[in-house]
Amino acid sequence: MNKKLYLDNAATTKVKKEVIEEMKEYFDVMYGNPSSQLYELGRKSKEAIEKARKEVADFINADEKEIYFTAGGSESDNWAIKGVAFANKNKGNHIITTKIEHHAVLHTCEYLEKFGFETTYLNVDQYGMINLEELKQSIRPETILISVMFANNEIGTIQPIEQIGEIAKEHGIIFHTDAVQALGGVRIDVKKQHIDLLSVSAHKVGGPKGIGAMYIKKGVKIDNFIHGGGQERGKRAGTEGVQNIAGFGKAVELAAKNFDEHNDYLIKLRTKLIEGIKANIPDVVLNGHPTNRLPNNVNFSYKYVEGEAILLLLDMEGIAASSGSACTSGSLDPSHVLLATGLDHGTAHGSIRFTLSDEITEEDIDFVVETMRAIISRLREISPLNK
Amino acid sequence: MNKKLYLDNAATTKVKKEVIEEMKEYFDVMYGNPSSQLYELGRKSKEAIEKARKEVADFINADEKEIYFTAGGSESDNWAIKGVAFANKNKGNHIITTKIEHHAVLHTCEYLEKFGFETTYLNVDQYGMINLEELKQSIRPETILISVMFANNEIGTIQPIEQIGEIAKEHGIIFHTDAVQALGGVRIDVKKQHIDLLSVSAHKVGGPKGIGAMYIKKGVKIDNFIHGGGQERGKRAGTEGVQNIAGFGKAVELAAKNFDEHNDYLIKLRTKLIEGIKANIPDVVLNGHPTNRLPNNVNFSYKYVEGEAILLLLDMEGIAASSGSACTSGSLDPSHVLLATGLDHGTAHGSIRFTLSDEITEEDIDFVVETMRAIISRLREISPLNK
Amino acid sequence: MYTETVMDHFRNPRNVGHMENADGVGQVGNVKCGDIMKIYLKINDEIIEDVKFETFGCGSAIASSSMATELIKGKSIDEAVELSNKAVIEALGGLPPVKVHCSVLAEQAIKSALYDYAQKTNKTIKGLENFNPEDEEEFGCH
Amino acid sequence: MYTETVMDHFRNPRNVGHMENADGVGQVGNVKCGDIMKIYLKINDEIIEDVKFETFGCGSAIASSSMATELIKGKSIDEAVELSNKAVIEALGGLPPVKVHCSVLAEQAIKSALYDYAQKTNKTIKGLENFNPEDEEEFGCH
Ligand SMILES: Cc1ncc(COP(=O)(O)O)c(C=O)c1O
Ligand SMILES: Cc1ncc(COP(=O)(O)O)c(C=O)c1O
Repeated sequence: MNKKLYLDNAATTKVKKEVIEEMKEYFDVMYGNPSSQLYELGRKSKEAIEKARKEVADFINADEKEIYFTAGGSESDNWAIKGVAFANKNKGNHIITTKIEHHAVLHTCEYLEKFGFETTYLNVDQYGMINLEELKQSIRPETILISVMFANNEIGTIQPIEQIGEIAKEHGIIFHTDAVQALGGVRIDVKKQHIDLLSVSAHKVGGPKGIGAMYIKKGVKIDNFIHGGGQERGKRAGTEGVQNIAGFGKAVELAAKNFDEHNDYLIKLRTKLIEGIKANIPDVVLNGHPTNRLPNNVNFSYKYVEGEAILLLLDMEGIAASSGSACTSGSLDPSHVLLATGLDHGTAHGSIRFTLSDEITEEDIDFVVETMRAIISRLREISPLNK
Repeated sequence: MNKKLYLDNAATTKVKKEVIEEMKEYFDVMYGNPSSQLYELGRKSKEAIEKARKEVADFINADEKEIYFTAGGSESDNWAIKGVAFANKNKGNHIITTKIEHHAVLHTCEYLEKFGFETTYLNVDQYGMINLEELKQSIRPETILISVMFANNEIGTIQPIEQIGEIAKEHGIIFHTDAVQALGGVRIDVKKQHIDLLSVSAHKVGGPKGIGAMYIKKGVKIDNFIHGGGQERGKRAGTEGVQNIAGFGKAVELAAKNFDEHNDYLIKLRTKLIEGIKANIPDVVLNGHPTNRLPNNVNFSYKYVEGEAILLLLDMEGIAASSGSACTSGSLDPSHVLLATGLDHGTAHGSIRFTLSDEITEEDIDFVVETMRAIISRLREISPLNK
Repeated sequence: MYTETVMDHFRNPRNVGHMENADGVGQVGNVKCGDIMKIYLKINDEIIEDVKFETFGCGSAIASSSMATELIKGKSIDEAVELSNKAVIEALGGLPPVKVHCSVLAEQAIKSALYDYAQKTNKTIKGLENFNPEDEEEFGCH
Repeated sequence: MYTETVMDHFRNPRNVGHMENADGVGQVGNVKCGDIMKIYLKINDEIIEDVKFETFGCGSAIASSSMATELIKGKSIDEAVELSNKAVIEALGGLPPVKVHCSVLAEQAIKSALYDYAQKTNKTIKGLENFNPEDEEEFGCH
């Protein structure tokens, strides 16, 4: 078997060496409960948390006091949406989001229906971009929240966040953005972009799984989501995953340090992979925006073939990727994101997402293109379509 | 400075060596997303989760399918209470709990008031035991949930869980128990004890911080708490903290293996510490039940002195403990648990909890007793009380 | 998630391809659901002399097609008509629950091809009396 | 969480103890809140010749008492009356926000003791005109 190529970095990332190093001592040396400020072990844990909080805050131009650690992107999304809804119900019951959000946003909005909330799901164009005019027209007097993801996890499309923020601000509506995929790949500046709430997750940027954060702009009215102890300044209860938080902080520190270099490299790889596939495989459709996309995201649909079969053959070649096919998720329909961009079901079933990392080389890209060429042509031979 | 003695194992525990060992490879070797079943890295992660699930299930006599991983005890408590409340609102709006629950339960019940729920808080006697008659009399036709903690985190008192379970069952009311402190110290058998929902947390039993679980008996009607992806069989969204879950599983495996030996040893230490303090320090009050208490819990009030001052002096001697004093938490009142047992404020302020572990020796206990004797007598010299 | 037999039949599918002048052709499934199977039969003396398939679908769909064709090749029509999806699953050493429909599709595709043969040759095949190739369209996906 | 000076005054509190025949005694705080400070003054020629304290309370309460007594020892009554909680905090190198009330208690305890002295000796002390030792009872905890 060839070298293993992990090209599913949007699903999760390997934890960076420096991050593991940072986390180590919080298991059995500095294992105190950060709420225990009266002995050294507890104080050390607290320091670790505050150091990480500063890293995260600085990276998105927030104040440290505006960062709250959570169990991950999903908890942050749930907190943002339910917290705002339940705290502002007296003002209105209307939420605006998009058709291409992560399920952590979509299913949360659906759940809120049972509490009397209504959601407008904005359309996207063929590139996955929302329409700002449609957004404006969707705003009602009772709109209390706009939740639009910063960058999409499947097709990588980056939304015009600053303009959305401006529109929300003009109307006095709270603006949440799911930046789980954007973190590390796009410049986030919560002040400039008028963001009120923002969700991130460590495991997408070389940090550990099961830890995330929420930025809550000072003054935003939001209910607590996990009630209990006074952790996180009384806003998010539960003994902090100190080791995970320390790791998250380190991952963000590394992401901030190498931001341009890292992303320039990824864009070079991305361009090479997109061009390579277009040049070598007929009947493909690039999903997402041609340029306004995450540096590490390459998503194509390959007509006449189905995604799971491609993934299995890729796995045999040591390549890990993901697909928008229903077959890979056990659901009935292919990716709601791909369908929202106007792809027909058949084409959507044949989509493959590669998400790159620093560890990938240009030679690896050549290998991926050649492997894909062979796999697609083989599966097309088996396929009854397009004959 | 002397040997460091960590006697705050109810706050959190050191992560066990074997647990760290178990977690290691899930950072940068087996780092796949468990939702990605089409490549090996993802499958390995999934296997790790399912192995841990079995450990947890076996330890409490549940079925694997009834265990759901969460971010910790607080999330589990929030999920249990809000999930049952929101799912059963059509049946009733009344919850019964106790005055000595953890804040993760109490504050959640308080929060639910804004949704029209009402809570009865059961009293406890001087030992921290609830009264089963009072429980029965509190039941109303609209009671949908009884939430009584298995064992208390401050005073260690163990409740008559099986009887409570029977009463709940007779009345067709869902029974939740916060077993965060009980795990590892008391035999839990969800079937025998008629438990419908149970919260646990890894970091109290030698596992990592920021991971917990909920047992949900098959058929119990409960809403999801974190909505989103299909993880945890669609019941708890969010990329799983695989490394933490693997560690949790290992910690539980170790707890199950050494259960009797471990707890017999702790009870021996506990008895020695209780007797030592009673014999050497005048004007003390043992908090909690004399025998029906967690094996590792020793909680005394020392009259005429204040807890934070004791903790600071203990810290100087290398001993980490905790206190029910308001001063240690920044709150206005001393521990709601101690007040509920009938202690006056002054006495409650002077309470210190020692929670033991396997790493403590009998000589350590002698040292703790002698250190406490000296500290208490010194602080009493400074105190204007009892003169 | 797949057995070795499934993976073997997916990796090296038997009887792949198009067949000119087939005696019976059956196609089931649809693009929307992400699974289409097409079966071609060459029948001589009530014996399935040759069989080919083309499949658009996931790994288990391809493996199910491959296994199903192997199971009926050289068999009599009566035997082929009796091929159940359970037999396909068994021969594959099992399929994940969410993939069971692939074996159903394979069974249906063969029945469809046999039905087509019966139609063309004006025969009736025992066991196909109640079979209607249009039916499966109503299944919806999975 | 505490400065070195706080820890030093907590560990080695100055002027601890009871005083027989004190010229002024003041006690503030209550058991419910977890803080009681008692200050004893020996006053000669308007000068605080000696001062003792007894405190029930947390580390910063003990340190504040200790520091406050040090700050007024040997000083004139006029100087002692002017001692503010800010001065105590400053001398301690700072206190955590939730502990600021300890320094307030120390200020109040000294004023109380001076008030007691004024009452006993029928003097009026400049700066204590509006002081009422009963007032602080109304503060509630913290
Ligand atoms: C009884 C009890 N319930 C709940 C919790 C909360 O658990 P966690 O800190 O894991 O959220 C704790 C511990 O802090 C506890 O002792
Ligand atoms: C856009 C987006 N939002 C939310 C999430 C959920 O994050 P987590 O898995 O950390 O809960 C993810 C990743 O799975 C994501 O890609």
